[in-house]
Amino acid sequence: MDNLQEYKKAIEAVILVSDNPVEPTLLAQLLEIPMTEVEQICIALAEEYAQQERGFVLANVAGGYRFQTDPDMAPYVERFVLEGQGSRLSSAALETLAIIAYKQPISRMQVSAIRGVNVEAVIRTLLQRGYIGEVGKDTGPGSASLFGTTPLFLERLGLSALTDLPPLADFVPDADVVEALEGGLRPEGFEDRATMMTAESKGETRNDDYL
Amino acid sequence: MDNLQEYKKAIEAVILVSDNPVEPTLLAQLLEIPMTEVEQICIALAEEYAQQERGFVLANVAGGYRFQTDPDMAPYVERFVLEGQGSRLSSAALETLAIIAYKQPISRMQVSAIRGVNVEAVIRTLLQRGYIGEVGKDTGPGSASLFGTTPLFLERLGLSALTDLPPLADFVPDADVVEALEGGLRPEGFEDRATMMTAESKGETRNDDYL
Amino acid sequence: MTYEVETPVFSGPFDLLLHLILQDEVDLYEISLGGIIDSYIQEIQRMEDVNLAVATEFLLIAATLIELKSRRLLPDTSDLDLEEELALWEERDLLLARLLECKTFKDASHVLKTLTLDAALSYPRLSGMEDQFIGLLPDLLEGVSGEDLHEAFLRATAPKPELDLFHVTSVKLTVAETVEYLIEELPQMGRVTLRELTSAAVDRVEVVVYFLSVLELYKQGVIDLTQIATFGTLTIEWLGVDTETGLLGIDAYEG
Repeated sequence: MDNLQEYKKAIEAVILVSDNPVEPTLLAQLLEIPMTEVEQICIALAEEYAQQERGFVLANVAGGYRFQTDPDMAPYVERFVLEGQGSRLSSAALETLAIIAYKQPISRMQVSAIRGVNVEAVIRTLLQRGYIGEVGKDTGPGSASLFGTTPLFLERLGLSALTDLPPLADFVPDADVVEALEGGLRPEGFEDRATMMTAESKGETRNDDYL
Repeated sequence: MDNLQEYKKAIEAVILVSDNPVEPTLLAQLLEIPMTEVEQICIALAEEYAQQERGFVLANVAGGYRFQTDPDMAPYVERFVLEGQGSRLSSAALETLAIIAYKQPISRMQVSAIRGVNVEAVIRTLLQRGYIGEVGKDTGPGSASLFGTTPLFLERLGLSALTDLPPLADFVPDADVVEALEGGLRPEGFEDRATMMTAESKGETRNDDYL
Repeated sequence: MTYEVETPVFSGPFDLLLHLILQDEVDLYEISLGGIIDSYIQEIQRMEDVNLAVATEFLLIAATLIELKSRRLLPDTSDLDLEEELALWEERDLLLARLLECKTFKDASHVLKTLTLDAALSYPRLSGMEDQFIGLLPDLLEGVSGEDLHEAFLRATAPKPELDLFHVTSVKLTVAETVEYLIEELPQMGRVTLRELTSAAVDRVEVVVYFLSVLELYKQGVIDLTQIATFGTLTIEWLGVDTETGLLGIDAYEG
């Protein structure tokens, strides 16, 4: 057996017994090979499984590799496990989580300011579920806790790293939403004047965008 | 994808997630195919893995199938266990241990009901490590084993008695009450929600979380 | 009478305002600030048990909206103090900026949700290692403290947040009301199952409210709960209230 085959086998065996995603650095250390080689092997293995249409996949989540079932097999697997891993998060929890994910490290107050509500309870729940953790203290007065997402968060989202999140810029509202909000908040006394002033251009926009 | 390929995938997926060796009768039931076909598929899979020199094998143990590491890879697995993250108690194991510590004596079923997942493997590990032990039998039908923590557990945590554990808030229903409540909360069309209403979630944390 | 089949649940003042403005997106130039204010105030009124911090935020925004509207009532806007005028526009821009930020994260959260749902279709192998390796493990409890265990317990028993109850919802039924109702009804019913009690419930929030109420009564010791088989029917039996002391301190659950 050549070395590459031995490494492949060893990586498969180690990942199989671990109940957490196995970091490539750890595999590199165990096999005494460079990490880039570990990653090449893992990618090759994942491709083999896909090609051979295995019921399991080698996934890169939360910075490590693990075996997990092919999503297509979920109907079979679900009859087997007591509960899906993810009881769903409420929209309030998801929005809070999104803010923390993109703005970390961030304090409770800062999250509250963005959402416009007290987020105490939501944050406590997210902490309890292990999706976020305290990652530091604010340097300002009061030294408030700063929160960030955890590896479990990445695991639950099936992401390898935070950089895999779609960029926030993708979600900045489109011009028409901005315009709608702007219009909705125009002081009405002014709206008349503004409408008169820009009646023509508005008419055009409407035809294009709102038909 | 033809049927045979689908069956293969499903069998691989189910065996991957199962805590215990999966009996062929169970797989036959799940896939609605004869048991002989299940066994043929499993033999074929085992041969494929051997031929492809995988680091894992499909073993037939205790009347069921499970993935385990290729014996040749034992040195790597041992190194991983000794040096790697394998030496950390997973959060799943810690949660199970915490439930047993606070709710003892408690049956496997009751722990499962609280965690919402099968805890078989974790309990086996905790038993083998001597952190928990069987402390009695349930008086109900089936007389399930009841588990509790051991003196070794206290020693490792540096506690002199269980009462040294940080106390829980006043109202935490017992596991059986919790279970009863959970079960009662399954009106029609509500089944899929029932798991998230796990009993103890009605406990002391509620007051805060529903504000 | 119009009946809202799907009552929107607003998780904050921005959320509500976004909804009110954007639901009419197609009629961009028909949007009436007055209409938004009316709906907004109505929504605040529907929230009976909102906590103070939340209510304050809602009212603050309502005030800004009203100020924007009041401009219309002034006979001649040209008389306005320029400074006041600018202050209002500034306030408005601030509100607009916050709404845009809120909308950004709201949309981002939808993607997180999709990712979560997709990821939940794959199940990891968690059964760990074969027995012969477990024995090799060094002390697993190394560095674990009682506090860690306590935290793990809370994590394991934490309410799953899907119930959506920890933020402002439009639940019509409150736990306190339901407790009162049950205290009146249960003595006549004798033994009743939770399923029977909630047979008329229209949504799961209502079932949950009933559940919380039953739990509250159980906590107060005025009812008994029995269940023959695991996951079987939950039967509630009235035990009676000590009329002298009555019920003490029913927790105020805020919907």
